[in-house]
Amino acid sequence: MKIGVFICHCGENISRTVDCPKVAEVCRNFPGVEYSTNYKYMCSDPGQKLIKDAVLENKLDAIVVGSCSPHMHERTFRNAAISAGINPFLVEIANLREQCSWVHDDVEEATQKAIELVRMALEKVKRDKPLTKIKVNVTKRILVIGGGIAGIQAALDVANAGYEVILVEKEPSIGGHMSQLSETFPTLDCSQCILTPRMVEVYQHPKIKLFTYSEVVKVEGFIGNFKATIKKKARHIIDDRCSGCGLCMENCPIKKKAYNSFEENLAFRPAIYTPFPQAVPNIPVIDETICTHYKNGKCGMCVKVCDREAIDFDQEDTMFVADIGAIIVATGFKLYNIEKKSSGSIYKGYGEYGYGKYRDVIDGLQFERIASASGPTSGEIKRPSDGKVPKKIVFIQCVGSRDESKGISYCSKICCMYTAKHAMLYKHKVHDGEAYVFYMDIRAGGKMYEEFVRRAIEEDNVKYIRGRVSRIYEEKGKYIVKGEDTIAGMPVVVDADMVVLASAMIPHDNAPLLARTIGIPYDKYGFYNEAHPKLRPVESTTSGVFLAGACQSPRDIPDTVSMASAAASKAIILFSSDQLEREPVVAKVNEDICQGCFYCKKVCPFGAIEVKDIKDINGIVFKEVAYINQGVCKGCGTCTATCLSKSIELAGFNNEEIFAQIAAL
Amino acid sequence: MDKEKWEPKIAAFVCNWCTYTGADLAGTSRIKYPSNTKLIRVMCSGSVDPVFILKAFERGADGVLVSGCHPNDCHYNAGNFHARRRWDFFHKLLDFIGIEKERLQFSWISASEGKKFADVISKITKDIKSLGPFKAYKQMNSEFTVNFPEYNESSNSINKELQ
Amino acid sequence: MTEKIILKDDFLKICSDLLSKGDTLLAPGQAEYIRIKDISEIILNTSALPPKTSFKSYAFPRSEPLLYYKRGKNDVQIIDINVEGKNIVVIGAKPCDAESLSIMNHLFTWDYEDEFFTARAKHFIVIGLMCSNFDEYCFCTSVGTSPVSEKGSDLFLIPLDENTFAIRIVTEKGNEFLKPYTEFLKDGNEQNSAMITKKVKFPEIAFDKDEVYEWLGNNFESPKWENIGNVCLSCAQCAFACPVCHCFDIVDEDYSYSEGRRMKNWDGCQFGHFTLHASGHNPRDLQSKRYRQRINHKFRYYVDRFGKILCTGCGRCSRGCPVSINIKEIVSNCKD
Amino acid sequence: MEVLRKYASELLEKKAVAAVIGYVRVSDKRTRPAIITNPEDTSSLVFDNYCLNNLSVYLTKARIKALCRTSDKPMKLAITAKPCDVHSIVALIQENQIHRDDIHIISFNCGGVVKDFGLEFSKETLASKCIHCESQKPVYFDKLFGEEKKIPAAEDKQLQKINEIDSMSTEERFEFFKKEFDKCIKCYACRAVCPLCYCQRCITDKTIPCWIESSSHQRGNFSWNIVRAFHLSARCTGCGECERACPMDIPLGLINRTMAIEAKKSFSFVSGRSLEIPTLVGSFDVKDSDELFM
Repeated sequence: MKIGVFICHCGENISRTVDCPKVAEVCRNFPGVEYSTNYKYMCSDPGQKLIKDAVLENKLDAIVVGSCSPHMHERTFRNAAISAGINPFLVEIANLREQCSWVHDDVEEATQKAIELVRMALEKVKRDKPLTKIKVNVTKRILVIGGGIAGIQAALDVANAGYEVILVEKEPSIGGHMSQLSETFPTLDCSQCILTPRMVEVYQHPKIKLFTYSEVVKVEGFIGNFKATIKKKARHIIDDRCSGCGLCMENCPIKKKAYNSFEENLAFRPAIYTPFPQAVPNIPVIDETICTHYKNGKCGMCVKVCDREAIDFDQEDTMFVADIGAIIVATGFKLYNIEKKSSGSIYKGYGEYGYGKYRDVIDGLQFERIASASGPTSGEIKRPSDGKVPKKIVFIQCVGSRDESKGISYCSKICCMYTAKHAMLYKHKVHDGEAYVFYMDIRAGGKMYEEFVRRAIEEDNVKYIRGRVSRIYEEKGKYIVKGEDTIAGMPVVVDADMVVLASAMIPHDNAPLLARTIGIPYDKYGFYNEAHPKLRPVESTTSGVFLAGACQSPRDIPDTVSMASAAASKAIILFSSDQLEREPVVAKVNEDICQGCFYCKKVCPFGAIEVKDIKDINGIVFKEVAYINQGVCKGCGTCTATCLSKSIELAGFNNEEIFAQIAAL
Repeated sequence: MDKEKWEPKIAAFVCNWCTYTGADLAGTSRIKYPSNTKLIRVMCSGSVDPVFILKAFERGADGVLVSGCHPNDCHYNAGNFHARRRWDFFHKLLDFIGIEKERLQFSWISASEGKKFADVISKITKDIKSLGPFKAYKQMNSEFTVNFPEYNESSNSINKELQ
Repeated sequence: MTEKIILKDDFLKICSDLLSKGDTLLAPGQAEYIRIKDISEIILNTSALPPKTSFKSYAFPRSEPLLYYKRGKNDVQIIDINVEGKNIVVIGAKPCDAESLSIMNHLFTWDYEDEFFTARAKHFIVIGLMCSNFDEYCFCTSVGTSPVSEKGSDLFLIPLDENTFAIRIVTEKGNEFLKPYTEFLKDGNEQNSAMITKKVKFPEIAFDKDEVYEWLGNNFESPKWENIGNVCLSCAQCAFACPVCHCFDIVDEDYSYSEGRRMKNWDGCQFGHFTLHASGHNPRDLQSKRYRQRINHKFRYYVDRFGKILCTGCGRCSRGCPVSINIKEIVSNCKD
Repeated sequence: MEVLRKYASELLEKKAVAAVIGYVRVSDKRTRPAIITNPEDTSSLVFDNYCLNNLSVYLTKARIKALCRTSDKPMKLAITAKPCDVHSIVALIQENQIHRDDIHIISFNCGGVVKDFGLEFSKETLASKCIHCESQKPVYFDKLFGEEKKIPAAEDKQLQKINEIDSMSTEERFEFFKKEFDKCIKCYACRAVCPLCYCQRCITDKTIPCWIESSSHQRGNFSWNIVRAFHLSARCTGCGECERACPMDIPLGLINRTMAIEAKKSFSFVSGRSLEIPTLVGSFDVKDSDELFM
C-alpha cells in the first residue's frame, strides 16, 4: 500500500510550535509511506490540488493529512481524495492543531507528538477498508399516530406536500383534547370553531387515509421501510352505509349506563354513540359492554330505526398492514388522576383535596366542559352536584406538577395560562362571583401570555394568592379551602362553592407500550425522548420516527402545532429523495462465529439488531445469530465492545484499526 | 531508566462527540496541557473494549484514560451507561489483580468542557508521573525488547529461563 | 550395562556440585518437575505418582520465540535465535517420563531437524528412578515399558536401602556424566538390584498394543468414537499434560507497530480449531473425530511412522480429565 | 437412585426426551458425565456427593443439541442438574443458548459435593461453592428428587483468601497473581468446562487482530486470565468447574468470586438466580454509580 502524508502548517497555527518540515521528513521513512510533504494551507485550493496531484503522480492508495481537527476538514480532504480517485474512507486526519500545536508550547515536544500522531493515523489508514455510502429505499407514505391537533396538523402538512398519510386515532373521532376545550388562551377564541374545519379537511383530504377507533399494534422495519400493523376495532357500524343521521343514538333505550368521557364524565351517553356532535367521522360506535344486544340478544332498537342497514352486531376487529416510510408520533397527554393513590404508581394522588369525593372539586378539563357552550351545562357555570351557580370559586395551580412528593418534578407549562383563562371565563359569566387562584409562580412566557394573566388579575379582579393549599373539606355545603398566603405570611381559608384543580399533564398510560412497539425511548414518566434536546427536538432517536405535541413533554397549542409542522417537514425532507444515503459507519456481524447470545441486541440503543435464523440444507434452523439492520444502525459500536466472541465490527473503526493505533502509540 | 528524563506514555480513548470535541475546544481556547497523552478517537465510550486497555498496557502505555459524554448526554443515548457498568467491573478486576487504580482512569467530558479536558489530562499525567513507569507490565514486556540491528542474546527470556 | 552403588549422600553431593557448576537440575515435585535451587528439595521417592506435568517443557517450551522481525520502510529485518543448550539434569525421572524425549525426538528430526528441540534435548541427562507405586490410571506395562524400565534414562537409580542406591549406567552419555565422580561409586551387583525390581508390583496389562493397532486400522468409523466424543469437552488438558504430545502452533506476535516476533506455542489436537482450514472447512469438525485422531495418532500412526507408541502410560491425561475420561479404559475397549 | 433411573428410563421410552445427560459411576469416588439415549443405559445413572461436574456445559454443544433433531419432531433434552447447576442453565437461557421449553431439568435437593474426584466426601473435602451455597433447592426444575439435606458447615477458606488478598498492597497482589498466572499453560481447560464459555470461536482464538496473545508467556497469560475473568464477571454462576479443571491449580475461583461479590455489592445481582431479572451485562441503570468518573 502506498500512502501519502500531507502536513499542513495552517498558516502559522501549526508550524509555530510543530516543525512541519521535520514531521514530513521523519514520516517519509515510516513503512508504507510513498510520499510525504508539507504545505502552508492544505485545505486551500492549491493545497487540495497538491494532494490530488501527488496521489495521481505517485499512484497513492491512501492519504494521511496532518492538519486541524477531523471535525473541521475531514470532509474537505475526503472530497479531495474522491476527486483523486481514492475512496474517501482511506483518508485519515492527524489532529496536529487543536490537539497538538495549540496546546503545547515546547517545539521539540510538540513536534515529537505530531510525529507520533501521524504515525498512529498511518497505522490506522493501512487497515482502513474502502467503504461506500449505504443506500436505503424510501416508501413515501407516513403514519401519524394520534388524531389530536398535533396529528391533524402533521397529517395535513405532509398530505399537502403530496405524500400519502395514514392517520390513526384510538378514539371514535379525531380532535383530541383540543376539541374538548371551550376557549383558548390568550385570544379566547372558540376552540371548536378553529379546530372543526381542520378535522373536516383531514377527513376529506384525498391523500389522508383516516383510521379512527384504531390502534397501532406492531411496527417493524426501519427508516424508509417500516411496516405497521393497525388494528381497526369493531364499531359495529358499516362505515360507508352510515349517514350520521343520529337516529340510532336518539332511540337507544340505554341512556344512563355510561358516562361520556368526552364530557369528562359530567354527562351520560347511550350505548350507541358518537363522542360529540361534530365528531369526524360522524359515525357512531356501539359500546359492547352496556348494549343490551350483547347481553341477551334482544333490543335491536338501533337496527330498527336505521333505514340504511348500517348496524352490524357481528362486526369484528380487523387488521391492516401498511408499508410506510416514516412515523410521526402525536399521542398527546392525559391529566393526572388526582384522586387515585395506587401504591404501584409513581403518582401519589391528592387525597387531601377531595377530588372524586366531592363532586364540586373538579379538574381543569371538566371545567372546560362546564364552560363550553356545547358542554353539559350549555356553557353556564354550574356546580355538578346541584346545578347551582357557584359564587365563590377557587382555582389551585400546580396540582401534581412541580411536586416531587406526588411523583412529578416537571412543570406542566400550560396550567398557569389555562387557570387564568378559567378564572376569566368564570368572571365573564358570573359577574358577581369571586375567583381565587392559589399559585406557586406564574409562568406566562409567550406572546401575549403575561398580558393575559395581568388582564385576569387587573381587569377581571381574580384574586391571586401565592401559596399552596393544604386541605379541602366540606362544611355546610361549602368547600373549605385551607391554604397559605406566603407573601402575607399567614394562613388563608376560603369557603368556596366550587374548586378547580389545575392537574398536571402526564403521558397516556399506554405510552410506554406504544414506545416499545415502535422502538423509541421514553423517560421515567413515559414522555418520549427527543434525539437531542436542543438541536433535534422533533426527532426521536430512532431514525424515521418523529415526535409532535404533548407526547414528548407538556406543551400548549401553538407549540404543539409548530412542533407538528416541524415533524412534518422533517418527514417531507426524508421523502424528498427516492433513496436515503447514510454514512457507512455501521456495525456488521460475522455470522460464522456469532454465538447468538444477543447481548448486542440488549445494548443496542436503536433496536437495530434483529434475530436471524441460520438454516441447514433441510431448512431446519440450527442457529440464531444477530443481524444488524444497516438502515437503523447509527454506528456507536456499543455492540462491538459488548460482544463476547468479537463477532461484530464497526466499519471505519474496526478493532484491527484501533489495535494498530494502540501499537503505534 | 532515567527517572529524571522519563516521560509517561498515556493513551486516551475518547468518544467522537463529547470528549474529542472537548479536546478540540481546549485547543481552540489555547489551554495548555502536557503532551504525554495521545487520543484514540472512537465513536462512543460504549465501544471501548477492555482489551483495548490491556493492549495499551502491553504496548507500553503507563496509563489509560477513557472518556465519554456525561450520563444522559450520550450521542447514542445509552452507550456511556453501558460503558459505566463495564468499567466498574473492569476497574475492580484490575485492582484485585494488583494494577494500581490510577493507571486506568475515567471521565465524562462534554464538548463544552475544554478546560475540564485540559485539567483531566494534567491530572492523569501528574498521577502517572508520581506512580512512575508501569513496572509491572514493563517487566513483562522486557522480554520483548530486542535491540535492532544488533541482536542481544540475553534478551531471550526463554533461554534465560533455561540457563 | 554396568551397575554401581552410591550412597544417597554422595549422590546429593554430585547434585550440589552440578548446581554450583550452574547446570539446571530438575526433580519431580507435586505439580511439575521443579527446578532445584537447593539439594534439600531433592526427594528421591519411588512411591510418588508422576507430577501433573512432565519435564518436556524444558526441551519443548510451551512458548518460545523462533525469530524476531522488524519492518523497515521497504524491507523486513530478521534476527534468528540460536538456542544454546546448557546441561539439564533430571534427577529421579519417573520411568514413564524418562522415555519421553527420545520418543519425541523422532518427530523433531525425521525430515527437518528442529534445532530448538534438539539443541536442548542433547544436553539432557536423564537420571531415572525406579517407581514402586501405581494407581487406577497407570498403564505403563501395556505400552511396553514398566516401573523399572531404563528406557530413555542415561542413568537409572534403584534404591537398595534407605541410604544406598544402585546406579545403572545405561548410556555412554551417562557414563561420561559420571566420570568426574568415580570417587563416590562402588561396584555393584546387578543381582542385588534385580532382587528389588522383582518385588515391584506392576500395573496389570490392560490391553495388547498390537491388537489395539490392528483394531484401530479397521475401525475408523466405529460408533465408539461418538460416545466418547459426546462426553469429551475438547479442553486438550490431556495433550498439555502428556509427556510426549508435541503439537505446536506458530504465530507472529507484534509488539509495536514495526516490531514483533514469531512464536512457537503448544497446541492440542482436541481444540476445535486445530484443523480448521483457511477456507472454513474443518476436516475434524466433531469431537469424536478429534478423539479418534488422538488415539490413532498415539497407538497407530506414530507406530507406523517411527515404530513407537506415542504414549508412556503415565496416565496423566486421565488423572486430570475434568470429565473422568480414562484413556486406559478407552484403549482397552479398542477391540470388538 | 432407583427412582431417578426409572424416571429417566421412562422419559426415554416415552420419547419425551432425546437424551438424558447424567452421571454414571466410574469408580468408588469418581463419576463421569454420560449422554444416555438408550433407556437400558439408564441403569447406570447415579446421583450423590461425587457428582461434581456441571453438566449444563453439554447443553450448548452442537452435537448434543443435534440429538434432539434426529427424529421428525424436535425433542427435549433431559439434564440432571444440581441446584447450583440450574443457575448455569438459567444463565444459558437468558443468553439465548437454550430455550427453557427445550430442556427437562431433573434436579435434586443437594447435600454438597466433594471438591475433586478421588476424595472422600466430608466437611474438609467439601467443594468451596458448597461452603457458601445459599440454594440447596433448585430455582427451576421439572422433576425434583431427594430429600432436603444439610450441607456440613465448613470454613469458607476461599472468602478468607479473598479478604487476605484484598488487604494486601497493590504490589503484593500483583506478585501473587503473577505467580499464579505464570503457571498457566494455556490449555484452556477452564474455558472448555465453563458452561458460559460457549463461544464457538473464543476471543483468544482470533488472530486478526490478535486480541489475546496465544503464547503462554507472562503477558499472554495475564491477558488471558484477565479477559476470561472479565467476560465472566456478572455472568459466572460460581460452579467452580474452571478451578477444578485447571491442571496447574490456578485459583480462578478467587477471581470469579470476587467479581460475583462485586456484582452483588454494587448491583445486588447474582447471576443465574432468576429468569425474570435481566442480566447485568446488557442492561444499565441511569442511577449507577458515577464514582469512577472524573
